[in-house]
Amino acid sequence: MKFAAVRPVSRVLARELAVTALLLLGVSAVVFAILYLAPGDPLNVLLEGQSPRSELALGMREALGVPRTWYGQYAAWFGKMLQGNFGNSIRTGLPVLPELARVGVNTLYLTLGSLALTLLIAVPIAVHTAAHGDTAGNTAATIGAYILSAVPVFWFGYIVVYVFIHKFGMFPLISGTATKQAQAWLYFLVPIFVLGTASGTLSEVIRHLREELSRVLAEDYIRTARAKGAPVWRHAFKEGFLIPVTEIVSAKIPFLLGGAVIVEQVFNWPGMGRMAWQAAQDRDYPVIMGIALVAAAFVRFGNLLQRVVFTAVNPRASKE
Amino acid sequence: MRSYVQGPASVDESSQLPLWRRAETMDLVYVGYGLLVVALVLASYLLGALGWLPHDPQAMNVGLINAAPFTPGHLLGTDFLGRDLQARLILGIQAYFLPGLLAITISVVAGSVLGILAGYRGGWSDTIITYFDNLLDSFPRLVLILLVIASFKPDIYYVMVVVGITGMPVIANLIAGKIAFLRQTNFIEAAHALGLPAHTVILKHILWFNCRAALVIQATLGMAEAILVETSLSYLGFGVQEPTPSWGNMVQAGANYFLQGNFWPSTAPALAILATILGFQLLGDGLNNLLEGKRGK
Amino acid sequence: MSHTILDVTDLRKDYSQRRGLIPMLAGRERVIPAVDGVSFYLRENETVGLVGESGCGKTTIGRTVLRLTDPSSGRIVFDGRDITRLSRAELRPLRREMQMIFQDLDAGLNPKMRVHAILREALTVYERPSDAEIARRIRELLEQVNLKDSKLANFPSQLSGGEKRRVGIARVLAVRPRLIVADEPTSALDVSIQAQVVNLLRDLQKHLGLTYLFISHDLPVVELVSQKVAVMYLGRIVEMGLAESIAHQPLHPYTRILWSSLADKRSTEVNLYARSGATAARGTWGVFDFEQPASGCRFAPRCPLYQDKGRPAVCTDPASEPPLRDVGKGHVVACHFA
Amino acid sequence: MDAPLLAIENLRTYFYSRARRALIRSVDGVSLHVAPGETLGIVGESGSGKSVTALSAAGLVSAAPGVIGGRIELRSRQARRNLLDGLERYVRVKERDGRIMAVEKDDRGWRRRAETLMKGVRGKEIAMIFQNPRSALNPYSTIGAQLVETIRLHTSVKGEGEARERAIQWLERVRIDSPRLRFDNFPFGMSGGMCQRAMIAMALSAEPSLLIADEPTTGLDATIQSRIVDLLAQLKIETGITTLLISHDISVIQRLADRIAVMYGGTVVETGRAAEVLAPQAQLRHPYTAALLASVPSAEAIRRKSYLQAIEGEVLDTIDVPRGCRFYGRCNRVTEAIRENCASLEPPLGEVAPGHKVRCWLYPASGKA
Repeated sequence: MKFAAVRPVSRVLARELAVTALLLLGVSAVVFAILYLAPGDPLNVLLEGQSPRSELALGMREALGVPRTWYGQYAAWFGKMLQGNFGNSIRTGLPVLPELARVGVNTLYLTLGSLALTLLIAVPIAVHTAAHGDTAGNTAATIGAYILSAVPVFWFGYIVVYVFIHKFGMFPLISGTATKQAQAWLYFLVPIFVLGTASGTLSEVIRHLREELSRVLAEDYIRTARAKGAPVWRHAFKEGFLIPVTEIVSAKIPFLLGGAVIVEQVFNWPGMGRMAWQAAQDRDYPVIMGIALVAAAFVRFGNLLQRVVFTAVNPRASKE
Repeated sequence: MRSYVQGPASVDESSQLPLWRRAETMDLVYVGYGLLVVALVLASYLLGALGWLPHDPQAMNVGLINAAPFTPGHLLGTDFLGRDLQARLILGIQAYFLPGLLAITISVVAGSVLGILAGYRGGWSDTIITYFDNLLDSFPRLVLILLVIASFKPDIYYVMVVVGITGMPVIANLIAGKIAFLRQTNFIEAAHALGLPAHTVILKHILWFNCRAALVIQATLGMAEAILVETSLSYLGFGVQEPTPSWGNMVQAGANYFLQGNFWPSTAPALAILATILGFQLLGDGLNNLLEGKRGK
Repeated sequence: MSHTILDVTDLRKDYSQRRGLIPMLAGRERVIPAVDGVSFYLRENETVGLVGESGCGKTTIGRTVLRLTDPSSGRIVFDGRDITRLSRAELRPLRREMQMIFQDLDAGLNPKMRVHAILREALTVYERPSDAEIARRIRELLEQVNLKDSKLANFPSQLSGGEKRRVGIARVLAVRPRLIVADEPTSALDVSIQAQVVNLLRDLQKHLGLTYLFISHDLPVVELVSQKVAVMYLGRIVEMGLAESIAHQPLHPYTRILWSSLADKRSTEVNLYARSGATAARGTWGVFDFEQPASGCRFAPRCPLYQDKGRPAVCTDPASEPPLRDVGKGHVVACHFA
Repeated sequence: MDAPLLAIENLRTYFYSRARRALIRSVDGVSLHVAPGETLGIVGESGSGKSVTALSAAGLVSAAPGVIGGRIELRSRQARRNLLDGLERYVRVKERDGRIMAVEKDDRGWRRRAETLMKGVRGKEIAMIFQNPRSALNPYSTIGAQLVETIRLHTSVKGEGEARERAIQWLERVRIDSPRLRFDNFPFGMSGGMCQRAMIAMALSAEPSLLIADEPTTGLDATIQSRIVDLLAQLKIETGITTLLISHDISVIQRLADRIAVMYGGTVVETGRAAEVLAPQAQLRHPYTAALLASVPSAEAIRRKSYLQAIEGEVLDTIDVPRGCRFYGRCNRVTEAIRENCASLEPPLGEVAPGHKVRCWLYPASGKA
């Protein structure tokens, strides 16, 4: 009997995977469109693996097998990507994908860490407000979160850096050669702290959780739970907590990735965001294209996870 | 202790209390602060556009660099070149004001069209628009902007087009949601049954009567987004370039002196950003609670 | 006998369950027949009641005959004119003659508009009357639905249920319809208000010569207001005839169950001991799966007659779903044993 | 009469309308008694306060200010206490001319106090079923799991497997077919009637002393309604459970209740034995009860196609509660002799016959009080 429920879930999962694939195809099309429309023919550069300033004549391009129609170019470009060839960086000449893999780990650490921190702060405030209504304490906390969320990340970073210099007498910037000091671990926590509190996500996470939880707590079935003397949280957990948390986490990933660009810049953090900034400076589009694709894939992956949780938790999702 | 006091019993139900008397105090504080910020931004924008500034924003006073606020003659102090911060802050609004309006216009207009297609037409259009929204939501906004900057050119109006387009899904979802709600109460069907033409239903009943408040709220929140993007880009060096002031590049320029203990030249624009974004966000949320009913209900 | 104003023949309405882009592209869509071959007609100034449980398709019929949703097949003739395939534009002038009262009290009442504006809009859909004329008509409408002047300045949220219903009716009357589909017009109202609305609807019929398709699950009210009653079960009419005969000489087992459940509830006896044995014998009602209707008679799975007769094969024979048979005096029934 | 299992005395539950800056007097001085083993039916229209009375008794009122006065005395074998004990310490009311004009309540303090009073009572001694069973059951949990939870919380059965068997027995007792299969079903995909059966099973599986059934048939189809009423009637015989039954549907009350309380505008206007209150020839009846009974189409009215006897006017708005009789504005039996009283003084609930009380100036018994 219990196993009968497994089959539809796997079917829903297959469906979600297909949707993800379709959206990733769409993502590639958007990136392609931007490159195709951009001046300076970046697409041909990608396809040839040459810099635009190379003296190749048009005829030579054809000899090299670069297609001329847009769909031909898309197919060629997409085919190369499927083989893991995202092109070479114009600035360094290194292949893009291995570079991204190298720095991507740092960004992953930064975003996931700050996400955890955001939840750590937001969840208690949201739960308290939803459960007890507005009190002086949680109103103050909510306003604090609003203000913190409006603080410009870059300036907030400087404040933290300043505090560090004066408090610990050290410069918490990571510049590849991190000094071996006693508080070295702090180096890694500071950017997470900044991104987790001041990226504008905090107030939104609080608001979303609070709204959803309040809504669920007002549902008929929670009243039933109270009427039968059962703990309310046990009944409200799935719809009022688990689902909204995964929803908001999935929805906030792109914002955190965007915020990472700035935080990595402030702290000289060797991640994808800093790489994106450098690439935009140098108009190094193979790199920035790769970053956009990887970031979008990351977002879709987060979304996929959210759908999986939703499907696993919600008995209706597997039947609809 | 909370008290609940019977007001003068109103036999005539049409004499509803005015909005501001029914509202919760916090919401009024939010909206009040938000409106103050909007008024200040608007006034400052006009001052900047007309060139009525307390000082020449480019005039350097090498003898008075990084001056603290309330220095005689410079109410908000000066920056590292001795330029008047107050004048530069006011002028800095030029950097985001019109581009922000452009972004809002794009997302509100195009988002409304998509929302109506999805909610009102339903069927195929709904499915496709949902996918389109998901697609746009896949890109971190700043990364997409950097891609556009790298491929095209670092122009704030290009950037704001991207901001506008990526802001469409929120509006589209909102309007589709409103339409779904009206459908649920058979409102739209009843309007058709009466014989009202589609354009009356869409423009008058859906957009004007039932979505205008929500659209104003979203536009307000959109402005906060636009400011965030513009200041971030200026900070990163892709936006407005020195010597033209923008709040973002002012923070960046002051940063070098920040670590030496000269907080003010960097902090003044940062506080301006903070106060303004907070103002737009609180205005949006406060209006939402006032006009669209309290959260959760 | 007055002439036929609405004639519906073999009406079908399938709902397809849309399940996203992928099944759409793959062409896999589930189709659920909400209305499955229904025929009936309405004479001018008459009321036909349509009864059945929720989900039986009675509301869909109401919406389809007014072309608020497109029929999958069949024919709808309004006042001698085939409206089955008319386009939206061709339909518009006819709309004013056929109107609908929705179950939802808020239907058609824009929450952001005052009552006055709502009525004014309804009056100006098809005509451009002068302001004086509008004022006169609004007064007339208020009088017709027995609503106080002072309510004109109210928003719908400030009205009670009964007042909302009256405004809804006034809004419909504003275009001077001839046929009104009343979909559960009283079910959202309190008992004491229901009676007011029923009386009002009957008054309006008398004075304005209206024709009603009266959709309801409230059997006594349907019996009271209708000349004819059609009983629906899972998208089909299973019995139709004069209100008295449906109520007092029901032939279809389903109709009998419907009326007996009413009688059960109405009985003043409180003798529970006598009742308990009988209740157990009646057994429970299964849920019906819409996607896979039973083969043969669709009521068989719940039919007491089918059980009593020892499950005759004819009831579940896929080739023979019982058709509506005329048993005299315009009474039709779809059962092998009626 | 036995000592009541539940005695509600002068209960007041108010809410607050922010939009109109006014107190909503939902339950305004209600007294009710439920004797062990009997079914008390409360009938009334929307806004009469019948459901709020029930929710107050179960301590489930969530909006503010909520319960502000009265006693709710529970006298079951396991628990004997006033569920509103000490309420007055958390509430202050300001009256003018005998009318509450302002309420101050320490809601959080009272909530904490009420929860301790309710410990071991809610769900265990007082179980409840609601209308719209499909939304009242947890959609994220199977029927079986929800039953097992109740059983393990409130009965001596603590083991998982044992509780499961007990749950299946209960599903059988409420006549759900193939209970073993249904055990693993989610409420989604089950019919409303089936969900209500599961709901009833869940409430009774705690073996409570009192069952509060709040509109148990509302939102169900007519045929299903009648099955649910049958089931409740039968369970009453089988378990002898004391029931507080709330419904707007007189026919449901008629079938199940031993005694009836008719509510209007936040007060009880008539109470007595069901047979007496609803008897077709009853003379000493509240005009509202009489009108309510008359507004349901009778067989006679249908045959003659006559007009229904509607109660004119709108259901009382419990914000604008009149000074005199709450039904005065809609009453068709006001005589000149009592008009003045009706308009200015609220009639007391006077005994017109043994055990039969009516709140109306028409009856001399009321005049004496």
